[in-house]
Amino acid sequence: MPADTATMRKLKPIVAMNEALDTVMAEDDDVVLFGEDIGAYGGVWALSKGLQKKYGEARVFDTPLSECAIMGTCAGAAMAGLRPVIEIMYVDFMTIAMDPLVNQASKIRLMSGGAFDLAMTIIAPFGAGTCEAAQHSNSLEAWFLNTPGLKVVAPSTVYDTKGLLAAAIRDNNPVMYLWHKMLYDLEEEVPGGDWIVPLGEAAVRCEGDDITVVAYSLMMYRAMEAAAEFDGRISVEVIDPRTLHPFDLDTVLTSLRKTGRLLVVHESPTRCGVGADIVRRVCDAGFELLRQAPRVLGGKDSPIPFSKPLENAVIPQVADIRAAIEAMVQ
Amino acid sequence: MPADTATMRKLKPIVAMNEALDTVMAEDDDVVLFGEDIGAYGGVWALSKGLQKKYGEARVFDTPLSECAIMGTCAGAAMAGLRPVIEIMYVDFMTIAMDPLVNQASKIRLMSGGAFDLAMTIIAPFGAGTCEAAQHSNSLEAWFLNTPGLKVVAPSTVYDTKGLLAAAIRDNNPVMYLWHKMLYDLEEEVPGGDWIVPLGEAAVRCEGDDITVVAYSLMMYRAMEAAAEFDGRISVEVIDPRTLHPFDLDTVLTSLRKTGRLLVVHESPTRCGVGADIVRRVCDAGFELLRQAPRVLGGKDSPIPFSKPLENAVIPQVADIRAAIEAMVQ
Amino acid sequence: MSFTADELKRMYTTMVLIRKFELNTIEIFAERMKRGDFPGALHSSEGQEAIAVGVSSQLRRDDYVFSTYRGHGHAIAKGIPIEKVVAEVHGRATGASRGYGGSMHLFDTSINFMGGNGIVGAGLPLALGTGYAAVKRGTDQVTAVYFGDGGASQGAFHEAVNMAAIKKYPIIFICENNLYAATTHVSANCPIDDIGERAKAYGIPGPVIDGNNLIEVADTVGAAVARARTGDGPTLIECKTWRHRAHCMVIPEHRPGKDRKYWAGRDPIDHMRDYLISENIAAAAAIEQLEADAQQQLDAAVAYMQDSPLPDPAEVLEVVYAG
Amino acid sequence: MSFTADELKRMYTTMVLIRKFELNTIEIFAERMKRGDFPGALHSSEGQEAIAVGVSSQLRRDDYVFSTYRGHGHAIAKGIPIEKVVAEVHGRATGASRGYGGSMHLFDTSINFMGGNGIVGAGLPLALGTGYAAVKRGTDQVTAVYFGDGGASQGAFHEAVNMAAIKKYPIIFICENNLYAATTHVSANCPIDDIGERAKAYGIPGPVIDGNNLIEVADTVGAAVARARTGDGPTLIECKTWRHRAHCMVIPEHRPGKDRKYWAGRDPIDHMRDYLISENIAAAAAIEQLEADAQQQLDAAVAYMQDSPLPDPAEVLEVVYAG
Ligand SMILES: Cc1ncc(C[n+]2csc(CCOP(=O)(O)OP(=O)(O)O)c2C)c(N)n1
Ligand SMILES: Cc1ncc(C[n+]2csc(CCOP(=O)(O)OP(=O)(O)O)c2C)c(N)n1
Ligand SMILES: [Mg+2]
Ligand SMILES: [Mg+2]
Repeated sequence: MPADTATMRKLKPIVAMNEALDTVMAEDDDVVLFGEDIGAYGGVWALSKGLQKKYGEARVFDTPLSECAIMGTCAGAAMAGLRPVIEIMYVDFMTIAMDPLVNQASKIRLMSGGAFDLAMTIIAPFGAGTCEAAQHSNSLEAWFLNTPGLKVVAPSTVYDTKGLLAAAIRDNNPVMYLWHKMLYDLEEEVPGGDWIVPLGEAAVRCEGDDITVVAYSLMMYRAMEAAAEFDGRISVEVIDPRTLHPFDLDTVLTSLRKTGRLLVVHESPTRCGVGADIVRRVCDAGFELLRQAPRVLGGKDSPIPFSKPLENAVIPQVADIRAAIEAMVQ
Repeated sequence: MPADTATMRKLKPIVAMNEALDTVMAEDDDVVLFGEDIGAYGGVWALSKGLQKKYGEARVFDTPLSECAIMGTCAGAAMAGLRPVIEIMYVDFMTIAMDPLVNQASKIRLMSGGAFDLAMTIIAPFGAGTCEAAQHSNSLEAWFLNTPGLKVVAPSTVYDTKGLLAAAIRDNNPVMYLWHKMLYDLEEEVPGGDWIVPLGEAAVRCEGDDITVVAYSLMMYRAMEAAAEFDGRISVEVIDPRTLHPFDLDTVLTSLRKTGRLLVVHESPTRCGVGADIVRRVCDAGFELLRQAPRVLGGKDSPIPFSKPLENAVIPQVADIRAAIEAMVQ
Repeated sequence: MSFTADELKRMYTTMVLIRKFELNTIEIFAERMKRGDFPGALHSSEGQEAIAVGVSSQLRRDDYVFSTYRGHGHAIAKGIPIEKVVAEVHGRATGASRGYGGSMHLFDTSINFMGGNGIVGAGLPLALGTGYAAVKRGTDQVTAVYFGDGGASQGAFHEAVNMAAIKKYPIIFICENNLYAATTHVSANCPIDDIGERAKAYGIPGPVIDGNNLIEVADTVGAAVARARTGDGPTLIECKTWRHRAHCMVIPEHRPGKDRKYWAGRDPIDHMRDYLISENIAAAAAIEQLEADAQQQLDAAVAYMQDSPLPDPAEVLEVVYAG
Repeated sequence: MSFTADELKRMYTTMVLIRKFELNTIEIFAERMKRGDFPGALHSSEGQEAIAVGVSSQLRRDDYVFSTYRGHGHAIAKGIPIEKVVAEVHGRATGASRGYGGSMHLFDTSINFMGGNGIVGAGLPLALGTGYAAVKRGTDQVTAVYFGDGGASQGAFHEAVNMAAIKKYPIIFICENNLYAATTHVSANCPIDDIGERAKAYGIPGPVIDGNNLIEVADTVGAAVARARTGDGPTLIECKTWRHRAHCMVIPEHRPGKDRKYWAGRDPIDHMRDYLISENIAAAAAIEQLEADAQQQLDAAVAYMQDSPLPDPAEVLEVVYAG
């Protein structure tokens, strides 16, 4: 049933993902879901809660603790025409699944001359802020963006979390679907029913005239918080790309026509990161729109340390974003 | 013995690497070398030719066909205070060794509060042009640059190939040393003796006033070729960063003070690539120097196809570079 | 396994066709290399034809196969038309992968030939996916996946065989143990005598057989396929064999002469020829005719390749992403 | 293995100290979580103390140890001062890793404790490096590396044990099989009864023992260490055990009650207490004294932690790269 704004309710991101899975699994028997602890237990994040009971062990099941095998099963099943969805418990563990994703899934279509569609979705939480230290706090989206053949999604709002997952699973390409652990307890009002948020469409989260801040996932909320703190003194437009590839450049350029100032904020490492690429695209397509130097406020050049004050120091905080905006808008 | 310009000789890159290894192994017993076919056979690229005979099986040896184990051995040996050097036969196979490199080697120093130096060097050939198709032609430097804790080197000339490897092995951090397969048969005049090229120093390959072209490894030669074709009509300055991290931004900014125009050329994928990051740095540190939009000519958004015309189409060719320069300089 | 005379002759012809294909391809590649025109990597399967043909003799058209970079024989035996194989290794638009894959990446969806693989051991985890798909759909399709003695040292081998055993997926893991991984002897990749022995670590059968004996390969694979089709799970089969040449064209021969002499007397095609004659299945003349047929097929395929265009670069970016 | 009474008592005290440490840490973490202040992940080793203490009893100060994210016991038993362990898990600058590592990343170069690891199975390939280094330098140091029943499903397990066996590296692979990987029973990770059985796939010994029996652990590890020191290569030891709690603090208990009841009667500390008494090594009163000593050590360590500063964020970027 379609989105029903008459029946608004509060929802958390993981429940939104679970609902999206339920919807697509109900309408398409080719959609299957597996990963570590995904079966009877329902996933350590509760992603698959109730789904094995509803769709059976043939479609929702546990795997051994073998990320390479999980990704390989996913890619092979996609080659066989299924529409597999897997959970990688933390995106950090993708280090073990890079070959079946990068050398296989992202390339098999091209290597076969276009004979295969690999319709597969990898769901993985990312990001720091939970004091889980250097091996459970990473943000690897730049690796995936630098890998031709993959699409990359990073939702922020609960509404997008549900709508983008539905779109990702229906897409005929390998999609990395990345959600942020710090948004786990977020609760937002959403309609009843189902909806889709198409890949490749940015959202303007708040309109402003002085500066364009591009931020996704958790950092979108931090950017909004920073923007609010100026109450009017500086008018900030916050753009949430929502999908990192394909990337909606037009919405950013349209905003820059107003503001002439660009700040990109993300938590993943700055070097060869998402912000660098947005700066490259903007320079390429709209250099004349830039009234001053575009800036990137990204993660520091450091693995994520454990202790809270150290962890905070390497990831953009609201105050850092506010300071960056202030430095750009005199 | 130091570099001796009295005894110039022709040298190929792989021999230059072999000489650098020989030199550092002779002076430091902690330097060890291993990998697939690296022992008695001398390496499929001839990297270790003669070295097992000279330094013994304890320091130069074969491993099983297990990249994860090879990288793990390398990181663990570095933790034990050795200075291991490994060969990954093609950088493409790093997909299997990402965990011991990224979650272990690049982070152990930080996770231990600085208790360990991991002095290790990974030598891997990269790049397309040999019709080896999608799994033997990749350029993954952007992944490594996006990983805090790693240094990344990509030599072009035979002189640098030797001098940078000596510097990389002596460095106290994990260093990805990436050489291009298309330079395998390159022969250049170099001095006798030994020398070091410090990490983090760019080289101006040819001076010019109209445009600054930043290109490394194979693309440096293609950029030089393109520059030469203008014979004077357009005056091109070609800068070879040689080390991608640490990156010598000053040399690029100095050049831009003259030219005001920036073109970065590389073969690895454009999205979140090296060029995007150089554009970000230049905008950040020298936006006012840019007379027009900086451009990146990088690899296309495609895995590397097999057949020659297809392969050429996704990698910058000399004509593409020339056209990009012409489009920028009217 | 009881084969009809025609079947045996057809299998012999296919082995010969593979052998002739490898020889012809090396010739063409060598010529181009002399001209300084590097045509890509080439890994000959000469000497291992009995495995490819024996395995394929037990598979249906809709059974899945994952191959390696040494997979020309696997592809031809499973049924990719020879002209499409020839066209692909020479980068033509009419090739099995339209020129996008090359020697290491032959695909044919019409017979579920799921591709070669340039990454050692990487086919095994992919095989889990088609194995699972067959179970999920309730078909009785099986999946065969090839790998080498070196491939058994990859973590992917362990993860894949382990998961297949746990899930009882219908997969035949075929280890072509030709005693060398590039220049490295198997003893430097495996500390025990037989890779098949490792099947015990997963509680599945692990027969170790003569990979140069077509009938023995067919019998062993036939039993494994029957097990798999009826839901009894995977089998690991180690086929001892020998490649006639060094690892690939750019690596010189380095293997001890005595090994080479030993195996020279164990060529799988010679063995099959003797078998056909001794069992009165075909006389020498008839066998020569089969060999001539193979030559004719190859000649036609090479001509087809030579008349075929190179792929159009303008199309590349349309191939990368699915609509 | 013959231990002196003092050694046995010291080992008992260490087991108790580990137990008390885990309980105390959970308490402090739970409090902070109530306040909405998430202190990070915490994986308790309660119930597995006999393995950590038994293994360490056979190691020298200069032997290497690679641990896991469930490694508090490994660290304390190898000899990281308790106050540095307490300080680290609570993120203080005085911690074993100066607050940079936390519970999953305890390091101490002075005793070659090479760190916990947040990546399942990732310690095994690292152990190859210290194993190799000892051989290369001609020392007789051994390396012990811990992993779980789930860890045995990682490709890294296969690559590491295989290479260690081929090279005869002095490594003891210690599998703490507590029957569950997060919420998944070992039968869903391993299709055979004993993970130790897999040692045969590498031609090395693979004893399967009661991991809750300190003496049995010590004896088995002692034999493996002796083998390793004399150049006879690695051993894979499977220790059957049970963790008292669910995987980590945020995962509710889900394991069947009957299993829990069964193992409740097999606590390693109870077992050791009974042993000390039945063998007349220590009377009940003396044992209470040992437990009081452990409590005192812990209390002092907690006080030390509470007086310790948090690390200075200004220093982070100086730590990332070595000079
Ligand atoms: C992961 C990976 N590592 C290394 C290589 C380079 N390489 C290609 S084939 C080969 C040897 C493989 O030996 P084996 O598995 O025995 O197969 P064979 O070549 O003998 O058929 C190597 C090292 C590769 N392609 N992939
Ligand atoms: C490569 C990897 N995959 C998944 C995880 C998440 N995870 C942490 S511990 C664990 C279970 C490990 O079980 P086991 O190896 O039996 O050790 P135990 O926790 O029982 O001590 C999982 C799935 C991880 N940390 N690393
Ligand atoms: Mg082989
Ligand atoms: Mg366990």
